[in-house]
Amino acid sequence: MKIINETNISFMSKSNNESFARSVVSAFVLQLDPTITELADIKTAVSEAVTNCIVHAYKYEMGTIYITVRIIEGGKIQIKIRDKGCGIENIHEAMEPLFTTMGGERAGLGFAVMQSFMDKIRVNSKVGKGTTITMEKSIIRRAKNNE
Amino acid sequence: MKIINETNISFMSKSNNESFARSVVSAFVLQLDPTITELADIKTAVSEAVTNCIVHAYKYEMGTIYITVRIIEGGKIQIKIRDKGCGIENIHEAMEPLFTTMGGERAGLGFAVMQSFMDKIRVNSKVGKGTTITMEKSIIRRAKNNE
Amino acid sequence: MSNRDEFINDNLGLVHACCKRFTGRGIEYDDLYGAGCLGLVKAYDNFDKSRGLMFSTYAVPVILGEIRRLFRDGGAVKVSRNLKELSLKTNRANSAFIAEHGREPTISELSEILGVSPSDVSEALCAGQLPLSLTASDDENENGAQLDIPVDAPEEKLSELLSLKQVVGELPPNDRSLIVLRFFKSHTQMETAKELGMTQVQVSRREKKILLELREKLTV
Amino acid sequence: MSVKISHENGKITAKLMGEIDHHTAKAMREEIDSEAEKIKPAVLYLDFSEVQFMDSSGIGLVMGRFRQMELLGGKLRVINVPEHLERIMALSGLGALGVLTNEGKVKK
Ligand SMILES: Nc1ncnc2c1ncn2[C@@H]1O[C@H](COP(=O)(O)OP(=O)(O)OP(=O)(O)O)[C@@H](O)[C@H]1O
Ligand SMILES: Nc1ncnc2c1ncn2[C@@H]1O[C@H](COP(=O)(O)OP(=O)(O)OP(=O)(O)O)[C@@H](O)[C@H]1O
Ligand SMILES: [Mg+2]
Ligand SMILES: [Mg+2]
Repeated sequence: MKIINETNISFMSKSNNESFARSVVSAFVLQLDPTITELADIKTAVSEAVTNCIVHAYKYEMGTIYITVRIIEGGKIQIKIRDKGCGIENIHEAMEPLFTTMGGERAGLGFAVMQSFMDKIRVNSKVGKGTTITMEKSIIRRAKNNE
Repeated sequence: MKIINETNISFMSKSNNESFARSVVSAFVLQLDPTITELADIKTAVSEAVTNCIVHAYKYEMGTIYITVRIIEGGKIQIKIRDKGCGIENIHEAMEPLFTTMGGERAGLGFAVMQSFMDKIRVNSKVGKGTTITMEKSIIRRAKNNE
Repeated sequence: MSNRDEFINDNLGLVHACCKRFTGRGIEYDDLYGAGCLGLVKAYDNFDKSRGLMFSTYAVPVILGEIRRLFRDGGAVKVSRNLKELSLKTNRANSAFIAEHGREPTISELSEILGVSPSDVSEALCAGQLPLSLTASDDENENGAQLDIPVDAPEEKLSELLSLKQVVGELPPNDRSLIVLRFFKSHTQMETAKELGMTQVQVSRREKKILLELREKLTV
Repeated sequence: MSVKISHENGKITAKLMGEIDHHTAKAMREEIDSEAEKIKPAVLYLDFSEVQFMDSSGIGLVMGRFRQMELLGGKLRVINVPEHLERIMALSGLGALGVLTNEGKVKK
């Protein structure tokens, strides 16, 4: 797994940084020359993960969200989104579609969307320590356009 | 000086990350609703500082470039661009317009551009340790448009 | 309505005609129109019939002048506007390309078609995209609201809706099977495709659509 | 493609496209130089009308071509500098070299 390029970003858990997170990840992924659809999939997944940090992990406080984006040899993108918030007690349960601890406000579809929009997702979490979501997606390499 | 929002980014000193750095900073600055001209000024200054890290600080090696962007109360933007590269021996001389240690394709205008396009610039550098450029610019707050 | 109002009203067509020349240049139509109307009012107030000129001959340059001022008055064009316009153009170019080539263009192809850099295309897409995340929708179209004002959720309606059975039950049979297989039985897209007689790509597309629809239903 | 090159009557026009920074300038430079060396034009026009962004790398590019053309015994002309690049061009002092012209000025 050779890393071709990598960036690390951190920002405050303010909701107006959600769109910033999407922009940063897209700007980095651009080097693989994706289509709008591929880009939209990645942005949607990033949005879900970042929103979870803001509304769940740092529900009662302002915290820092960390993102690492890697371009892996062969056209794969790996995105890690990490918080130092409350953590998830039961990961399996949390990942069930429609499961939410915030009924009434949230749909409980965040993880389902991440799973469906990315090729792979891994969740690591420790109560009181925080959560790391690692997602991967391959960008289809097209006949290199004549640049 | 109250910080309203802040982000930290780091990335490898590859030249194709120059446009990434510009995008990241502009995505963050977008929350102040700048004009095209204001944003272009900021992007140009960022481009200069990042290019300097790549071509001078990490001339012979791959290194990491660090950027901090802050939104300060009142509509001021502060941008810090830092490297752990070779450092600058004589800062005064380096900042002279047309001074360059790399004749040929370089104009020696990077610092002049940063000075002219931003409100303020401060350079800290230590030979063998690295360089930090701190730049500031106020975004003019206009009567809130009726959006 | 006074004479003046009426006259101005009757001549709004002139303003539209003038505005058309300036679309797609970074300023939104409403603002062009606003400036144009200002020009029309100025023209009316300063029009001197005795000079034997047609009103429109006199008014058009005045209207155009007001509109041009928008562009001159400082690169005062907001980035956010420009990006929104570019995002519309990008989406149109994307559809046109698909229609012509039968596949989606890459960002670099779009950037060549539109004559802007790939990073501008991506920034525009971010600015124009309706965010799918719930909280994000609050601040996307505003310029960085600092406070996230919670939407006053109609609690009862939502909790009703939230009954899992009901929402999934409302799906058409095929979609229901797809969701059940994929998420309640944890089958892969491949396995699901086999069972439903679809291709994996079809499953993937359908699943995304359903998830987004479910989400919309659940968050009305 | 970041540069479109055409030639006619011993004159080359290189239309630069997109963003000029240290990263993109390299490919532009190589393409222009190889063409100029082949053709040895009397005039090399650098057309900036399609440039959305540039930093001092763009100025370096112009100055480098200026020297190159002196070696090849031709002239360099910078044309169609859009409004949004005027400030950085002015800063460069390129005006003093006499390479900036108003030929075919376009508004962006
Ligand atoms: N970063 C996190 N830190 C702590 N808990 C989390 C985190 N991410 C998810 N969770 C828990 O997992 C549950 C399911 O998350 P998921 O994103 O699927 O749904 P949701 O956020 O509740 O609703 P939706 O994403 O549809 O708005 C959440 O309700 C929350 O309890
Ligand atoms: N981050 C840095 N680390 C080490 N040296 C630097 C750094 N930034 C600038 N310098 C030194 O300062 C000099 C002047 O920098 P400046 O950006 O003004 O010009 P330049 O980079 O040489 O040319 P141009 O920016 O016009 O392409 C450089 O030639 C280099 O010697
Ligand atoms: Mg969620
Ligand atoms: Mg420099």
